[in-house]
Amino acid sequence: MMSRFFSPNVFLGIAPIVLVIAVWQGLVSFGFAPAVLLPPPGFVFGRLLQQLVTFAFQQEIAATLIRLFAGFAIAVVLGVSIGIAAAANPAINAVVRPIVRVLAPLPKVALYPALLLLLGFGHGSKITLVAADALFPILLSTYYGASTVEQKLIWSAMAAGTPRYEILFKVVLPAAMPSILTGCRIGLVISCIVVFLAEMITSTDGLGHALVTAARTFQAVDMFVPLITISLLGLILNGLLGALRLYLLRGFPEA
Amino acid sequence: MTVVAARSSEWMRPVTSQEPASAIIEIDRVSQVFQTSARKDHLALSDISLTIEEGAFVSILGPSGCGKSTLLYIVGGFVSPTSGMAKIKGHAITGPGPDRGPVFQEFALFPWKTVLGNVMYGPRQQGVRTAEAEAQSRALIEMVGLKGYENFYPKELSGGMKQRVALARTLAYHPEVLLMDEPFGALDAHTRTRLQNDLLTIWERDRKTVLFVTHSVDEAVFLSDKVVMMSKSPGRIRQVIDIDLPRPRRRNELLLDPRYQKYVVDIERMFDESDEAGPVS
Amino acid sequence: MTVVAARSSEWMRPVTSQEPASAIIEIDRVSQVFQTSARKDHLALSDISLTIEEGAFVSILGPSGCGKSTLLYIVGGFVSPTSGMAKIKGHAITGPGPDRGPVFQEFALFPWKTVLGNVMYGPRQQGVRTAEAEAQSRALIEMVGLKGYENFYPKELSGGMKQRVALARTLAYHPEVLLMDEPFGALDAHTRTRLQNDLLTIWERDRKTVLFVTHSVDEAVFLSDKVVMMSKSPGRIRQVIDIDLPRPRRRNELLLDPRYQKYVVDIERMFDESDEAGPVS
Amino acid sequence: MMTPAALIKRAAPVLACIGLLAVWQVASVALKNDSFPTVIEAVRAIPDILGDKESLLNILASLRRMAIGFGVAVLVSIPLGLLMGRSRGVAAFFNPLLMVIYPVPKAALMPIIMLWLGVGDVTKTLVIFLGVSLPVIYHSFEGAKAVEEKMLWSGAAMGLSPAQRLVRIVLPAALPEILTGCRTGLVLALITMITSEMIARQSGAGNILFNALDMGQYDTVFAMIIIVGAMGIFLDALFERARARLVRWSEPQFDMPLSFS
Amino acid sequence: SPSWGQQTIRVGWTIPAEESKYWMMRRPAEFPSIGKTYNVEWTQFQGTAPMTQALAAGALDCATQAPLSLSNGVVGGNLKAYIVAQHVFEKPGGFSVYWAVKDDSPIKTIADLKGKTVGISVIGGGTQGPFNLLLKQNGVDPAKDIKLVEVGFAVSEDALRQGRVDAVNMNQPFAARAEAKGGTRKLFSLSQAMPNIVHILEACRADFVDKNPQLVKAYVRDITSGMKKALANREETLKVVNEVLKAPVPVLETYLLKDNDFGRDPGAAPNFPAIQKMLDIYAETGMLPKLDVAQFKHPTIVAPLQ
Ligand SMILES: Nc1ncnc2c1ncn2[C@@H]1O[C@H](COP(=O)(O)OP(=O)(O)OP(=O)(O)O)[C@@H](O)[C@H]1O
Ligand SMILES: Nc1ncnc2c1ncn2[C@@H]1O[C@H](COP(=O)(O)OP(=O)(O)OP(=O)(O)O)[C@@H](O)[C@H]1O
Ligand SMILES: [Mg+2]
Ligand SMILES: [Mg+2]
Repeated sequence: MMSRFFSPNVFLGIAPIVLVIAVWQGLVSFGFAPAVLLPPPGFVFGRLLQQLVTFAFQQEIAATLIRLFAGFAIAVVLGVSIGIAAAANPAINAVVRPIVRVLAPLPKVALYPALLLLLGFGHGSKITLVAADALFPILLSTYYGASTVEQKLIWSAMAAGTPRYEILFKVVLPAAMPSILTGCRIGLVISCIVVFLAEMITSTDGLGHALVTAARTFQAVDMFVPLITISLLGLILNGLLGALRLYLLRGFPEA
Repeated sequence: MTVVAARSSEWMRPVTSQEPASAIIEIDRVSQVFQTSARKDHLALSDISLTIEEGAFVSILGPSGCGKSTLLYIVGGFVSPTSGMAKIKGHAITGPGPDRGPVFQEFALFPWKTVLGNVMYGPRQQGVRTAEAEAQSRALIEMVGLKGYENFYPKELSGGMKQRVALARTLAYHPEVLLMDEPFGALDAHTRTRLQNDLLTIWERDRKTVLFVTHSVDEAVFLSDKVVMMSKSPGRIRQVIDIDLPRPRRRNELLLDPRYQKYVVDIERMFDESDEAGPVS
Repeated sequence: MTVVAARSSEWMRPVTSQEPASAIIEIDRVSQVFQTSARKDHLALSDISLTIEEGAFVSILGPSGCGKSTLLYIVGGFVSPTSGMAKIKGHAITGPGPDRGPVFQEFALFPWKTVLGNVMYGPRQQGVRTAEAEAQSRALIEMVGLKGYENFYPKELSGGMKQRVALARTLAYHPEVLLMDEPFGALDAHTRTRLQNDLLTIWERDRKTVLFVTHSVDEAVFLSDKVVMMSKSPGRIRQVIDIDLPRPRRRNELLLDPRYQKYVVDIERMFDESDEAGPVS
Repeated sequence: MMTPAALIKRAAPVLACIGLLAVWQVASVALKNDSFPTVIEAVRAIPDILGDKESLLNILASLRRMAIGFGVAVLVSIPLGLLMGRSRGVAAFFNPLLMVIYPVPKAALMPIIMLWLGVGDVTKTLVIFLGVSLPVIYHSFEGAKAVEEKMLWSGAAMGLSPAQRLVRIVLPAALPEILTGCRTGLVLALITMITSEMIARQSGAGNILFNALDMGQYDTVFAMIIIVGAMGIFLDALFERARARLVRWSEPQFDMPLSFS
Repeated sequence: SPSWGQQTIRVGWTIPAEESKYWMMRRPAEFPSIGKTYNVEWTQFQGTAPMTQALAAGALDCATQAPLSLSNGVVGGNLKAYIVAQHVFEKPGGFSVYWAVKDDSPIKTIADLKGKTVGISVIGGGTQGPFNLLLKQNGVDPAKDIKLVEVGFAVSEDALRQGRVDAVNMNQPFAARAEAKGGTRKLFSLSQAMPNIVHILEACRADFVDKNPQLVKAYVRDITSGMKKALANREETLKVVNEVLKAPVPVLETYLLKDNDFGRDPGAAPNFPAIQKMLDIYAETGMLPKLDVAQFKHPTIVAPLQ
């Protein structure tokens, strides 16, 4: 396990991140960006470590994570179930397809003010916004994954006496899993972006809120701490999703 | 072409059942047209009529591409024919059911399940308790010669091994009718012989009805009560031959039986003749 | 086990080349270990050594799962062996090349190309002009009995038809060495015989080297100069048998040849013995 | 001539849209607040927008940025995704990097981006590019990983170089998956086209929308939403048509036998 | 692109109350030097804070600013800038940003806000200084005693009516609309903290001004004349604002340039003492360190310029 963790591939993955940080440092050092807009990375990471142990900052992270997970979870559940239902049933498909076509490309942020009034300034409105934005990538991937499931797998299960609705869970879902997980990965990244954006627009807590308050008063270091935090969160969550993928798809040729 | 009820299979019924065996599957003037991507109609099966009696072992022989698999799909209820209809036990076939177990030419194993998981799927689905299903499945896996591979995923198996898993998976849930599409095609002669014997044993014990697609004339004659010969595309039934050989059949004995040899030679000759007539197109 | 140069194949070389035939493929103590998903090591091939002479037709026979396909992959350069090494014309095999043309057990057709597109792919890649490649490909498609199916996509073909397309696709670009993995496995007896004859004709005309995996003892003896028998998993070479039958071989004559019959019976007996020894595991 | 089932299928999209509008109408009437106008109010504002030459130019400017952002993203992301899918090294190199970059909201980086790229078209097109490239890269990546190995082996044996294999085997084999990514990308292109104009605005569709939002002109906001939705339907339908043509070979041969109807 | 050419000024603007700039944008023909002495590249922003960042990043040359955002740029962002003109301020008797409650609300005085949820357009924004000051003066600790939520002006009326907040700040044109509907009442206004609050002004980067004094002079001259035109021709101004805001003329008619609107200096002259007073309030409420307004004064380039 440990040896796998320290495989050359991990170093290969760290290299570009180190490179980005080096470029960042270079931009600051050689005066391509004033420190008031782009503080040196050392400062930012130092401040991040400092902040991470404070209760206040942990609360900001917690608030963001709750919204992120709740919104993402809703998107996964809805996206996967609607996607599979639409692939399996022509009647549902005929209804879902045009609705998706209309709703998917809408800029959901524009509905955020309405959501605020409807659901309040707390978690509800932000979770809804996250779910609404993350839903469609997951739904579309699930739909395509499910509608291209090898027919003979379904036939085999039907012949073994699986009731039709169970086939959705026992065959279509696992067979479409590679595609679903790809959709989830995209949905997860979008969730990260949107939860942050929602908190930036209107909020009293969360990482996005921490960023805007810092940005308004030109506290560049404090502005970058939430940014680095969300990007590390993205990295960690994606790592977890990757591990889940490896586990779930262990039987598939590509895993 | 009229299809005669296969008298030859009567030997195996209990002495009491002297009345003509009842038909379990009836295929009535079935045709199948596929639309190709080029938007042309392609006639795969043309006017097929066939009756299969309960407990019969029927093989289908025919040139590659003549529609054997398609015919199996129709009986399985996976595909509905463009015209005509298929019945099981007097009822029209409208969909798949656990009474008909298919072994597909392409295996169609569940890639996310291990060998054991694949084989256990059917029994679990039928409500057999896990421990019992596992025991049964392990026995079947051993029967098909895959002991030790229970925890392998399909992608880690050779072609022949996958085929055997597919066979075990279907046998595991005891369908009344087996629909087997070249189930021994990827096996070496030795394994094939062993599995042929095992299949016959199961069949003789459980009185299953078997519809068996094969390319080996030899295999068809050895196993069947009745051999259905199909002609080249569009698939038509050329001839139905009753195989009147005693049961239980043992390979070594049969090989020396002149009647067996005559069946094989006759059927092979028929194939050759069909070729001389040139491809139908 | 030492492998003797196959004397039997000398008949087919030009009279001038009386010196011992040169080896085109040398497999030297090759082993292959797979890691399974359960993180266990699985020995698929164990210490295989084999020399194949230029222009020879060598068949590999062995029980399902013994590593025949794996051995072909190694010669093809698709996988590199865990230990040992394989050479072609004296050079280590480091990857695939157009000198070795594989026909895979799973066909591996390009699903986005039609039958014609699949067959033309190789020649076009070799720089043959389109018109010429198309003419050649159409001839090959006709040879494998698929005239009329040129514009079908692979998903619209039956199993046997796909297999024939795979065969045609590889033959189309004239590799020096053919690596064929049960290329006739999904074909009916009649088509199979026709294609065997066609393959022999091509082979006799072009002096290709052929490494041919098959499950049919009959087929192996009929086609080969040399039959390599492998034993059950982990795959080892049990025996290499020179087939000393005259060429050109015609099926009808050969079937009556007692030497041919003896080869078949001997090899089948060897298989049975291997089984009695019980599975190696 | 048409069977009832076929008729329903034909009518379903229209019915679904009408249903959607009906739900909206009922909800807006029930909620009765200014920031959620009724359908009728929103629809009434559409002619004002589309009748105004300046607004039309605004929308066209946005569409142009979207087309450029989408086009460049697809051209860059597909090769990158395919390379990542076929080479563990490339994947190991880019994966963490992308996962660090993507979750950062571009709006938050505006001050820095402005520093180098200004506030004009380049910045906005970059934001669209990033939005589109995310699904395209990852669908191409997973699509390329799932390409059956023996197909690549066949290609290699025919003498295809690794680069040729990528273009002539991996690309077509992964095309269905890639196009799924592109479709999601198209959706995100429309969304980012609007949101990229949220903070810094020059002519654009988002400009109209967010100005209306700032001014509390909610009928205009929702009229713009309807317009963007209509663009979505149109582009999506266009794309689906192209997709169907490109990947006809991959479509399932039989209808999925799971209809509950 | 003309953005780096000497003739071009990159200007940031926002909505809703910069009539002289709207005139310059929509009626450039009325300003002879636009397109001749200089060009303008207009970019609209959401609020003044992003424009401060853009100024600090050098992506803009001149922009609309609020005293607080500009000062933040100076303190945190090393920004050096001159205040060259003023757009709107609170004139006595005119409109003053106020906090509203529902008619039937039990909240009668500022002190009643204790324990309540209060909406403010931007937390840490320009109005919060005077707001905090008023709360403190009435014995309410702005940090502990109330729950502050960010509610943009556009949704404040709905948020109040729906009960999402107990009190919320109101600005034009939303205040006029809400008043017309009725059901809300004014609790207190910013004018209670200070009479002539400056809301938005025009600032230019100091290095840009120093390098292109003639250019900026021409620009400020046009802002001055733009303000004149806006005040002189209300009819046309309504049209101009309508084109920019897309708000219907009848709505604008209810308040724009009327008594219930903000004040506008006829020469667009910055009221530096008032700005200093605001900076003092910000310092007092802890939002900024103490600043001297003198640093924003250019000796010659400041409205009104003829
Ligand atoms: N989806 C399809 N579209 C068009 N034609 C099809 C389709 N599926 C099958 N066919 C055609 O139907 C015919 C019969 O196919 P089928 O698979 O039943 O043959 P088969 O007898 O099983 O052949 P084999 O022995 O090679 O497996 C073939 O000619 C094939 O090309
Ligand atoms: N990816 C893999 N992981 C683990 N084991 C594997 C893998 N691929 C093949 N094997 C094992 O290697 C052995 C040899 O497989 P191979 O495909 O070479 O057999 P084969 O001789 O071609 O069999 P068949 O005649 O059935 O095609 C089998 O036991 C199989 O389980
Ligand atoms: Mg078939
Ligand atoms: Mg094999």
